[in-house]
Amino acid sequence: MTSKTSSKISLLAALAAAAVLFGCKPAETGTAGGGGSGSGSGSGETKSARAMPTVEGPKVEGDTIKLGLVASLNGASKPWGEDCKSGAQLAVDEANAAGGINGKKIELMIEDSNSQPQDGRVATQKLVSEGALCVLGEVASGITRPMTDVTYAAGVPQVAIGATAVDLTQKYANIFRVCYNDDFQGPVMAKFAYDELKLRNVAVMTDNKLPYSQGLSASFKAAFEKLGGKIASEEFYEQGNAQFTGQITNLKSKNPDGIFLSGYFNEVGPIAKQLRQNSVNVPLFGGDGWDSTELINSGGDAIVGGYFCNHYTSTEDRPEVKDFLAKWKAKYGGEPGTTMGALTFDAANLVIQALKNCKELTAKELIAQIDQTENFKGVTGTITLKGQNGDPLKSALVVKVTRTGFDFAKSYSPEELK
Amino acid sequence: MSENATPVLRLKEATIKFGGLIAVNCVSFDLMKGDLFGLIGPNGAGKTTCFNLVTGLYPPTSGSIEFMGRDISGMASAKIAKLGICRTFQNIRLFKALSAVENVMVAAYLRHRTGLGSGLGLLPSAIRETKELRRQALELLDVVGLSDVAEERSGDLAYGRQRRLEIARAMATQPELLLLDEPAAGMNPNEKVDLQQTVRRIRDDFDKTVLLIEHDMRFVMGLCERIVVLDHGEEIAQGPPDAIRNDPKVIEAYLGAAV
Amino acid sequence: MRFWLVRLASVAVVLVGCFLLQQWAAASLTPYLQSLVFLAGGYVALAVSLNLINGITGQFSIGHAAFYMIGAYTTAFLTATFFKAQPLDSTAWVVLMVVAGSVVAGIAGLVVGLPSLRLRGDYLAIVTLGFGEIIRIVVQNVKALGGSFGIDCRVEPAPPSIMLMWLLAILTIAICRNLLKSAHGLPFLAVREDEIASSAMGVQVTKVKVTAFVVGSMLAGAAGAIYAPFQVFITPLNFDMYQSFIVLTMVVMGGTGSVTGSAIAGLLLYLLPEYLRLMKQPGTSKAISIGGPAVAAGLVGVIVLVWLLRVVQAKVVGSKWQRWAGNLGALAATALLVYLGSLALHGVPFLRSRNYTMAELRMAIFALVLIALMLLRPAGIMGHHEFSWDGIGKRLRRRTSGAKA
Amino acid sequence: MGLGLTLLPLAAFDPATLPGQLVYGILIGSIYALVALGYTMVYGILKLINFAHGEVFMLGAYVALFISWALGYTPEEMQRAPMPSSLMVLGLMLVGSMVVCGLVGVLIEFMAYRPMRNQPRISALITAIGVSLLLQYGGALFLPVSPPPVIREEANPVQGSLRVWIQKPPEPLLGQYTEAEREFEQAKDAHKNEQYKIRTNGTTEEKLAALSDKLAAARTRYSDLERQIQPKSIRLILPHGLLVMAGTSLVLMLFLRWLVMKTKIGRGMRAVSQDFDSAALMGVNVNTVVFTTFLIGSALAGAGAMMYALFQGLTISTFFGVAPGLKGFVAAVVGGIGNIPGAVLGGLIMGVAEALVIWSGLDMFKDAFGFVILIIVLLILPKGLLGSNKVEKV
Repeated sequence: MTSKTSSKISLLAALAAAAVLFGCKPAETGTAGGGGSGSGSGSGETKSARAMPTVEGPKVEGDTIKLGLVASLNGASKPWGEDCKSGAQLAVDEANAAGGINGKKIELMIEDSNSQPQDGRVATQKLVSEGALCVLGEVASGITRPMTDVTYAAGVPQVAIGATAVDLTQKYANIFRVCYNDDFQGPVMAKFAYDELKLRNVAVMTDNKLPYSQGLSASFKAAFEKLGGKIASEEFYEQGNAQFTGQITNLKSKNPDGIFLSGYFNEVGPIAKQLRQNSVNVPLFGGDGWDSTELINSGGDAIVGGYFCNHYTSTEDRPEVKDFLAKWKAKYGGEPGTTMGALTFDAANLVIQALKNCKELTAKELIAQIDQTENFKGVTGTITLKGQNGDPLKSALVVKVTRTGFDFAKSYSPEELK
Repeated sequence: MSENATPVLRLKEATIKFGGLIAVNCVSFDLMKGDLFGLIGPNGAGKTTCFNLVTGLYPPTSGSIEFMGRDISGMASAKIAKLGICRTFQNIRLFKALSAVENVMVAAYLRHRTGLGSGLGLLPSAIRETKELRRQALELLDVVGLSDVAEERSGDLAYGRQRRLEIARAMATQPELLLLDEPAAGMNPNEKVDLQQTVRRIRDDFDKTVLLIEHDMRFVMGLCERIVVLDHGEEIAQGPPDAIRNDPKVIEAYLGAAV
Repeated sequence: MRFWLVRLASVAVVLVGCFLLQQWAAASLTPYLQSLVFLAGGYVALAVSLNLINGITGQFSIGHAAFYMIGAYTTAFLTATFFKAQPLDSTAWVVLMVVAGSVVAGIAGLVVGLPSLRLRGDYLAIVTLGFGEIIRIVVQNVKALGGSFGIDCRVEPAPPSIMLMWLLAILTIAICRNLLKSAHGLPFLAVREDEIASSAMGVQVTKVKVTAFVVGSMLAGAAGAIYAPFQVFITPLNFDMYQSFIVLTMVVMGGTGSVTGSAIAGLLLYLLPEYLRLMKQPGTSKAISIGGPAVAAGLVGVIVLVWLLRVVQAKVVGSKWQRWAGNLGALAATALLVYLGSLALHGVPFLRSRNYTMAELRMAIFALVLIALMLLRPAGIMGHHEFSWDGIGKRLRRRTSGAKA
Repeated sequence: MGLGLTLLPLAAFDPATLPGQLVYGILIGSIYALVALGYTMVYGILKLINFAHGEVFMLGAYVALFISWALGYTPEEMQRAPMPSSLMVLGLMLVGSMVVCGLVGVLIEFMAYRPMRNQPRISALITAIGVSLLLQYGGALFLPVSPPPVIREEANPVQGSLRVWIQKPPEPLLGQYTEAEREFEQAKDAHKNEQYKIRTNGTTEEKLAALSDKLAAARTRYSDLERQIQPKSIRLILPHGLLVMAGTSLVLMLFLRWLVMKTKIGRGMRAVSQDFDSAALMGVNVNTVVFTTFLIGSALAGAGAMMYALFQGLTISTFFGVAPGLKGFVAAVVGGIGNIPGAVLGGLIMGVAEALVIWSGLDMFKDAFGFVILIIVLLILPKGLLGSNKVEKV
């Protein structure tokens, strides 16, 4: 036994050594596996390669259509998970009150991902095995990615809510999302910073624990440098950190004329505040992770005047927005804490609309119908999925943070970025 | 020099300091094969520290310790045990959760012939060896009169039995030299008599050399053939029991320096 | 000769059993239940392998997820780099990965085990915990391993992961059991009990400790190697501190040192939160939802119940029936208290407005069960005991003879 | 490089920022020290790693939040009509957090740890993990988490920063800069005062808008000068909040030292930490000592949490205590767990080390580096820096 293993060990050691050598030599280009999430250029060639599920998915039997939602009802991402739950419930209740789909009621099944990839995957499997015709979720790319393999294997469409990592939708034809991806959001903010804010020397702060933040920072940096700007420095922190003065001192010495904060609002607020304490008064801007009115509470004076890329703002005049906010207020009171409420609402409604268009209620047909979505008037903008390989064609708003909320600053349509 | 003349254990001016405190200061004595040797002294005299030096728990600050003519000062405990010195502890240190027989079997670990692989795979060789070790352990338990509680959890045994078990465990390493640290502590007079016989039997039947620490003068005087007396880390007397009993220095050490 | 026949037969039974489990699961279980079966096996393997370090050898390691992670990432990296060329059949590839993962994890175990020569107890614990965090942060920053986004480690066609994981779980159990059955296990136990006495008995304490670390981490690494292709995609989040704590909890809850205990606790603690997911309103497929007042009252109720049961344990001496009556009384009293309490709490508008589904409650229930079990059975489910047919026989005999008397 | 690590990032080794980093390290270290004290005290007495300590810290932040809300600093109210803060508000939040956390700590000890006192330590540890999970997950059921709340900065009376020049910039520039800064501060105050007037209906939207424009202009001018001055000078910028935080921590630590060294209960604590059973036999009321230990340790965490949440402007969730808890724990071990000065030293070392890691540009490894220090320290001194390396008696 021992001699056998030892020979195996030596063989393996050689193999492992070779692996390390090969894997590391091509410096930045050939990242293995699902690595380069924010590598803006790669998306064009892979887009056509979306694989249709080979499995014949479920179909509706009986009087209920089962719609699954995976959300973080426990753990660190609970704030988003709660909004997802509320948003989806709102859409489903509304559809059912209006008579459902051809007399069939929609049953919303909500599963907990516990803010963990493993639990998210298991939750998806449970939904799929219980006959969910479609799965909504998740908010975080890190949790969404493992879910896509499950839905693909089951032949069930999946509509991701807030997951912006570029390559999520590239592999399978049953994966869609209602948010734009990092390859869109990053350039939007780069363009806004370069053209509108006239920034040329920008510092970046990245939350290294979040795939979202890593991806967004990468795509922003690439786009900003392409426009001719310079990245003064990049500083890192981790979700849950409280103290950013060290990073701030570093980037202050580089004299940036603006700072791109790609993390979630939980950390962005404190960072803004600490930036001001250190007399850094340059414009701050970031991605949709900023979206929560709590940002104004935590950032205070410091964040007022900042800009970020968002899906909608509650002060918009569009009827969809007003309608949504009224319904939300009637059902839950107040406003949704994060954008995820509206995005989930849109995702659910998008699926419901697709269901209405379905000739027969099968997963396969539903995938086709979701893929045909055109000019869907959602709260977070007009969404077109047709011919987009899963990523929505929708415009992005840049909004300005004020004392009382977020004000519209500029809108970017996808064409403007090409 | 003939082999008989090589002492089993030789302390040459062994000294150990802990910070400023000299716990054992220039202690020297020789143990010859088959000796039944006593190490006595008032509390804090450095007796247990001597044991710790010999068994490699602490390296000596200066001086040397030789076992069978080989310098063992500063050697690791396990290695010293392998060479053939084994001990018991003043405050009993049994493997409490293990049964009595398992305690003894642990000590026989030194004599394992099969590799760990055979144990992990539970190969016949390991099973055979385990059986053999168990048989030997039971024999040893019989010597110290514990065969009736062989399967009991050692931590649950009565105090006196725990002390005996420690001796059996030490014996199981098949040592040349056995160090007993207050083996009779906490025993009643009957048990002590039994213990004296057991120790003598160990020396005679199993052909061991024994060095023991004891507080009970009667026990030591009745058992040991030669005695070393320590006080404040220093050796103050050495010799047969009768000489020790009448040594004024020893009397002073025991009665206090109030003279 | 007979020995080898029995041994061959038992190995064959295990192989065939796991093979059948795989076939049955693939044929008649949903992917969800397949996942449960697979992960339950994984947690058994992890818990028992940690038990070797923690329970049997007494080395307080609380960073087991690190070795699991190393095994998984070794596999993921090699798979992502080399498997595209399909060099091997997928089963053979995973088996090869198991070897690779366990070797790398074993080396890591050696690296962590070496400090254990100098450190004891809580100090060792914090070092192992720190090691886990360091590994996670390093992986998060290595682009070749996918950073925080994760890495795709698909092996196609899908390998028989359930079979492999359960084989590993059984192998882990067998290794620990064999160790405890042969004299070779005694030094490990002795080191746990008393290091100084062990070394005085000639046990090479360092060697024993490092062996335990290396073997335990190799097994965890092997589990990781099987886990990665099954998950298809892994991220550093899969292996955070929470995982280490859960596995440690399994070991302690099972009874430190008890192999069967770890295995049972591994199954129990993994499946409990999943079982809570499955709970439905009776007769329907609707999720159970509980009002805020009942949840609050229930929370307090469990704590009260634990205290009452402890009082029964400590104070009520008497026949078995009297004790059971006491336990039932405590249960009834608590039930009443919860009922009345939830009625009373209806007066609190904040609580009245809240409603929780099982999906939201499951982690809180899990934590509560954990505390309750520890308070009621501090030595774990099995204590230091092992399951054995002899033991069962003895208990039954005792019971019958007791009845006679 | 091959692994994609940028080992020499842009910000590396700028001597001008070093003094600032060191001072921040010490200031932040004081909070780690405060948390570490809780771990170390409980460990010293019960030999238990109180994993729930981080969650007590978390509750402290929530208590401060609720107090601020009760005093009227709710987001809605502040948006409608902000009001100024006072040191009294700060004091109320501090005392409130300390009291509630102290009581929670004592309750946890009574319910969960006391029954485990005679049980294996690892079982007690698992119970502590259970309590920690219960507070994290169970707390999320009842406490506000979505969206994660934050204590409004209006409740914070100590705003702004202290500035110490190490190398002054050229005179004309400095003059301009000081002028711009004063204008900015004045504009800020004017704007704020006008906002406060909303409460008393003494202002109009137009007036506020005008002031707001003025403020924006002042801010632009100031930040332009700030950027001009940056490369020509070296200075320390010390946020007042951090100074208050470090100062309060210091006072609390001195109080603790007095308590442990000079009072009867302190003597009891020292005795129990030496030998639990003997102290009990010698007539020390062990339960009182344990009670006091949990009370004080948890109250210190409460104080730390309140200041941490307020001065850093952090959003609060039930996982708020995980990161500082872990840091405090590591600090306690580095200093020698069970040793009170050790915890303080450990906290400071952790703070400074973190600052240095960031300074060297390896901030992505910041959280790992604390553990690296820990491992190095333990390998050299197995009982931590100030831990007693006493030999086990045989």
